[in-house]
Amino acid sequence: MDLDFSAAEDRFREDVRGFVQARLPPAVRARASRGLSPTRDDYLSWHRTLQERGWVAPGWPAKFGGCDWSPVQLHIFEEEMARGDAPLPLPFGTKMVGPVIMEFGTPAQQGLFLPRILSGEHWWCQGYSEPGAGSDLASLKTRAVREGDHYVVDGQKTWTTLAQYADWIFCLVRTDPQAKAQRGISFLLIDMRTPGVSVRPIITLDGAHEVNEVWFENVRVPVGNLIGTENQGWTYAKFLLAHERSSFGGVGRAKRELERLKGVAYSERRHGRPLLEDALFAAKVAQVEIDLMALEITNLRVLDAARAQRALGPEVSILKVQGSVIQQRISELLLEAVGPYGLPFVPERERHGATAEGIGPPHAAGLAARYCNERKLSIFSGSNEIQRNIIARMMLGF
Amino acid sequence: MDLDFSAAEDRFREDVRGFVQARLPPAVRARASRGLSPTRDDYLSWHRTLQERGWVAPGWPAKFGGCDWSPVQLHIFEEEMARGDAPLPLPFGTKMVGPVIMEFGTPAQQGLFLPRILSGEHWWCQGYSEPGAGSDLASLKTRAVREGDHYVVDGQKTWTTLAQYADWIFCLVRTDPQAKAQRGISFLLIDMRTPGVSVRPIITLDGAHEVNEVWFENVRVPVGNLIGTENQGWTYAKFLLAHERSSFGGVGRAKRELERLKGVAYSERRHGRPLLEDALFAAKVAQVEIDLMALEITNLRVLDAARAQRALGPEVSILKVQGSVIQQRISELLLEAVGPYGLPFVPERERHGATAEGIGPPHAAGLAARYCNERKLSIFSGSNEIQRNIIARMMLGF
Amino acid sequence: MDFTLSDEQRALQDSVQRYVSRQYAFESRRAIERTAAGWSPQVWQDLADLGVLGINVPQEHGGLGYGPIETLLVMNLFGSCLLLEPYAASAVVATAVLRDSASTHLQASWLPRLVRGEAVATLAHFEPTSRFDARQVRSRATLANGGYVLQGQKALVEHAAADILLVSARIAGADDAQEGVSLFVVPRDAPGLSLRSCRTLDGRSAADIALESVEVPASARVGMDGGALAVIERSLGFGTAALCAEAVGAMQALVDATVAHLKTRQQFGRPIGSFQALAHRAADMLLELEQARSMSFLAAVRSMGADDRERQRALSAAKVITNRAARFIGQQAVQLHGGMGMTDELQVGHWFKRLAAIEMTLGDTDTHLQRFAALGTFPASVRAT
Amino acid sequence: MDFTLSDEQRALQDSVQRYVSRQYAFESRRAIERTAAGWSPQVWQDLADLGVLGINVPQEHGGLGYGPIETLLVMNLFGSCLLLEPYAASAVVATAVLRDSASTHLQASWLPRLVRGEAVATLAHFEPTSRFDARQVRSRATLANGGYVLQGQKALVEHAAADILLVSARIAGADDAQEGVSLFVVPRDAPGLSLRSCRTLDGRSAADIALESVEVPASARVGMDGGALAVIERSLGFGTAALCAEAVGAMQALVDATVAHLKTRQQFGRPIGSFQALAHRAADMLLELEQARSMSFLAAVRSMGADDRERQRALSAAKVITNRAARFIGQQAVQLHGGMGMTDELQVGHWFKRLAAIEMTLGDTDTHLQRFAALGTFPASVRAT
Repeated sequence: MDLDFSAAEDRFREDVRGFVQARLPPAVRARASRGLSPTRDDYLSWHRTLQERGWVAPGWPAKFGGCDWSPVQLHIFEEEMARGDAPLPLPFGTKMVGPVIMEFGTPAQQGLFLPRILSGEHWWCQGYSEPGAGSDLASLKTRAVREGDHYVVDGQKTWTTLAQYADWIFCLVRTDPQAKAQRGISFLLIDMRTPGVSVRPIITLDGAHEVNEVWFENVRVPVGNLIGTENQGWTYAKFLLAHERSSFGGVGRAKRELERLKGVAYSERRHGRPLLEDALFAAKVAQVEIDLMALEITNLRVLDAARAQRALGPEVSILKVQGSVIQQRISELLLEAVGPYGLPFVPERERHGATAEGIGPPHAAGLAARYCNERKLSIFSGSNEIQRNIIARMMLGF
Repeated sequence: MDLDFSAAEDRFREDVRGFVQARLPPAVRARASRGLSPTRDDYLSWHRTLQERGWVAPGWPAKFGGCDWSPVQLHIFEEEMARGDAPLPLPFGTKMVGPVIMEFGTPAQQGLFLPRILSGEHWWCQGYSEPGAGSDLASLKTRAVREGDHYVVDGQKTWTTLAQYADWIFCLVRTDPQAKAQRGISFLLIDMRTPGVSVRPIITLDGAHEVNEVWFENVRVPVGNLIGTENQGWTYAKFLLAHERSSFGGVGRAKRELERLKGVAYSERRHGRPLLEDALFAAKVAQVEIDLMALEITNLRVLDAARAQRALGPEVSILKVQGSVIQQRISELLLEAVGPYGLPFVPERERHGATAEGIGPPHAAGLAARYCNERKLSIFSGSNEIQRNIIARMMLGF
Repeated sequence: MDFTLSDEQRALQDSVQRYVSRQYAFESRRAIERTAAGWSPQVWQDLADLGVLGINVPQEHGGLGYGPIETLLVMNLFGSCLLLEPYAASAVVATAVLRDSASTHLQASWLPRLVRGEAVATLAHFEPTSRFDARQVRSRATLANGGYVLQGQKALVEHAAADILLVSARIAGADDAQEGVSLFVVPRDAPGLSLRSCRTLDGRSAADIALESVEVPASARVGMDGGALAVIERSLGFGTAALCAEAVGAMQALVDATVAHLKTRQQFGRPIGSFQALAHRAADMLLELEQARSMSFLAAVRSMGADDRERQRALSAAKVITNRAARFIGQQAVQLHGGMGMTDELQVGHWFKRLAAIEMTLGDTDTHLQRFAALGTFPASVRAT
Repeated sequence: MDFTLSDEQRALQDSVQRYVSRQYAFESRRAIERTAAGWSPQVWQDLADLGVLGINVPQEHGGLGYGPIETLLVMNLFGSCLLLEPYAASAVVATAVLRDSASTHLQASWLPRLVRGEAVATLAHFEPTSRFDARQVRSRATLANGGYVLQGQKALVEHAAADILLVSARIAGADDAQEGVSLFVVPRDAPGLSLRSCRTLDGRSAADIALESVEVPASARVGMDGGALAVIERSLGFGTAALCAEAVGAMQALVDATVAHLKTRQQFGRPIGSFQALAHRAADMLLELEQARSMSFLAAVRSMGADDRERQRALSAAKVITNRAARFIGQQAVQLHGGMGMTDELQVGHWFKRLAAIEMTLGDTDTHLQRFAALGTFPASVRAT
């Protein structure tokens, strides 16, 4: 048993850290340190920078353009990206549809799509959830009817993250309306520019436009865009879910936010002393820091086990629950730290162009929006209630 | 809206307080202040003292020997009893079987039993739970078969509080084995001295003998001891449940324990200062005191509503949940307050006779046992999970 | 001990209930929120016509001469409809300040106009460095030409677009001394007074205020020179009680919305309320709500009390319970609504945000928990010795 | 980064596992608990024969020369079987003290005997007023006749029936000074040393000790005169790590027992584990257990570390997580077992009580939370300036 990183891993971490420091544009870093989400251009320009270094999808096999990195290396990579305020590459291409195409796609699909994920030419989004089917994917209703060389798709997806920027969407669609539940579902790749595809923004309670509805009306999709076999989509979806979860704990990001919390609580004053030295507040910060230490080790244990078993088990549900709780807790404490100056509220889209931060200390700007936004962490990608169902069923045998 | 007690209620409180101060034997008070449960003799002698004053069952109608007090008076009475470290009269006679006999008993039953509850001649215990039926009373198995003028009872009850002292037990028994669930159950009064009744102690994790198994083997019970109609026992059981709950919150007792907690935390030292002045500990004590303030007002609201509707609603489940959580919290904090001296552990039966308290400060003696014992509060009389079911079903309509 | 309402109280409740359910549905509120001002003078006038702006004003000044209980009843309703108009700021806190300490002349000039809805008042007391400590006053008032000159900064003044600001400033003493604070009626357009406004999390507006040599006449002083902190603290207590009542209204609305959602939303072929973990969560929401409701009663009753210690303990206790319930119910309502709870489209998120704002207003949980502990009684055993 | 065990470690784990499952079933344990001594010298001898008493002893003194990882493995098992014998007190803490600071002569006299099970040692360091603060030492050691005379009191010494006590006493300095504490090997039957023993919540024994002019020779001193606090603190750190590992074993046993109960116990016609609220509670128990398991690894590894600050932070963090998990899992296991969980008859209550005792041993949650915070890093932004 050894909980330290190897010398090689330490050197690797230095490499990544140096790369981020040297190459991340100051404007991108500045936006992140103001608590703003990356813009579309931030994502794309950083994507290209990573691509130059070959680090867009380092978890992929080398033969598809990845780096064959170990789970621990991927962990270090993501931690250093978060630490350096760099935008994390969006998972939809690299961690979701990419692995599915590698495992189940035709050589033609692999040749078409994988290089364009790496180059950034294709921005992907995910078409899983539907208005009537949040955590219950098996009840989805979007239909795809075969007509000659095409599927004709009708229906609606929702909670589609950043669909407004996406070039392609991968969808679960119902190809056999007679079949029950998970059977009769297919996995389809759809060009967002196809006639009949429309995107409608969903504004979330923090005023952000991050998710969307995607509507399909008589959308003609070439049968060549079907992944694998018709009606077997559930198999590919499950495969994808297992791959998606490798960074579920959000440890790197939480560490960065904890550091931010300490900075804010150190500069805020209560009765003339740093809030970080107030006994009650210090205890709350200490508690979440300790919880995060435990989560990090559990995360490393899961990665260590995955190295042996070549697959992630249901323990990732523990990471998901605990990771979301810790991140939400940090966002609560950040808001508590600034006291009444948590009240001023400027939606993120208005802050991007602004030269000043409105009223209150600059470190307070955006904390209320962040707090609101992070409520999603326990809802999306399988709510914490669903995760507890999984833990109870898969790990305890209920 | 008026949250203050009336002048008459304040005078009444003074009366009760003065009575307890004047009449409670110092030895009984001393045992209580050492955290010991009342002995059998403590219960009986205090019962007789209350009886002299006519206060054994003050909630009963005057015609049966009660005082016709209002719910608020009963609340004040119980609070002052707890405050003065007096043993609370056990509920099995006065609050459980008594009201059932008043409402559903024959004049003969009323004449026989009610005066003997008041005099203390009959110590009652409750035969509801069975080994296979904790919260699920409808599945009970103890049988009573009619043979001439008798029922012959066979079966087993469990968690029977202080059955070792009891003269009589009221039981739910199955009289129609064909009937489903709640139907086919009857309400029977059984003399504990009847041949075939045996009591076996259950030692709880704190080492106390407080609950028992009661076994019935060919026990012949005169049919005159049946309450109401055969197979209608469920009706009487529900009536009883509604009456039992009037002091579910345990506010008076919790206030007394909170006072004890403050005393202990004031005399314990941490870094040379009273523990009660340590920021973290003070905040925990403040939080539970605040929770208790809220519970007390909610309790008074429930009593106020009961005065209008002449019945307690499902809100008592809120009192039960919150009351048990608060009492358990206080018992946790008491144990935390004494630090390592929470470890020494002398079962209560050994402490009763002892002249000294073993090692550690006297105020620490018994706190670990108390902490263990109070885990029962969220389990017995309908676990907190069952109470949440009731709240969800009755108050929210699930 | 009596929790029933008088006929008059019921009538007041009914009339306001009728008004807000007709005129302040969610879509109407959205329209008001989207205006530049962010509040509706028309609604304010309607509230004046209903008499509710005069709840805390004596009859001699045209008010109803009611008090905290009636305030609680209307704040419940305003919490439920998420009223944007500055009721607590003007008709509770600022009104109480004027009523309880202003000169007869100032009362006669302003209270009737507040009651009739012709003017809106707000207290400008907290400062950028005061966090939640009402004693921190660094702004200074200097005597000059028979009047005062004010210098300093005020922070996050609610509805600073009010017609008059009640501005506190120190004539003497250290920054956190109990004595030495005076209070002045200052018109919003007074020379030297400038605002930096913003919208807050809950769609309302607030402003940081700079006072640069703002001149006020001696007649504008409210109460004794240097002795204003007591009445300010007491009036903020009325505001705290009102806030607790508003939170109860918002929490009740969230519990209702969540229970309705759990009963109708289907997943895995059944209403999601049939999943026990979710039903129990709803039960816990109700439990928290009822504790907060109890404490809102206590806060209202005790806010009138003469014993400062008992009054402050009750108000702090109520705010602690309210804040905790607000966070739990707000978060769980969003959680149990799933993705829909995250959207701006549903009222759920707006109640959530108002409750989060209430947590940050007039003292957060730690502040009140520590105040309560500091005011705590020592155990009887210690008191006796 | 590697969580796998070596073949040697697995072999050790297997042999102890086989022993306790054969010899330390619940009924055997009950029988041992009921004896007057409350522990079994036979079991102790068996553990010696298995070699586990030598885990923390170098090979030159007859031990295995292992360390905290192997200690963790056996403590997991001892937590699961609720071992009453004083393994952590003697074979971890006292052994570490002797190993790391005693003279060659003392090591050679005692370590081989501890390994062979011929003697049991325990550290008598904490005092009635020290609560959880290891620096509080009021007992005094005075030089006399070339030796020392000890005077003072020791509190709640675990297994004070040990053959030798390692007694700390101050030769100089204020009651809480870091310097000035010396440590001595004292036979339990030394004149002037008297015990007041008691059973503890978990069925073990402890004693308060009075030292009345206890004379010890200079050769009985362990380590540098006046410099013992560092090795004591470090050894207590090994004890803390061992305690965390023991708790994990007990919690795993409780999770297993609870899950089994939920699957078999029927109510309302179905296994109660099919009620979602209970299944989710079990999921939360597992979640807490896994966090505690992670921290027990960290505690074991870091307890050997050279950097005091990092070592203490890791140990405090581990104890905080362990204490919280111990309380939650202990309480919920009793709760989910219903009435049966309240009985002395089931092992559930005994695990619950041992976990409660662990919470109170070597620092409660607040103590470690505050120590962790006090050792905390300031934010990078502050460090940089």
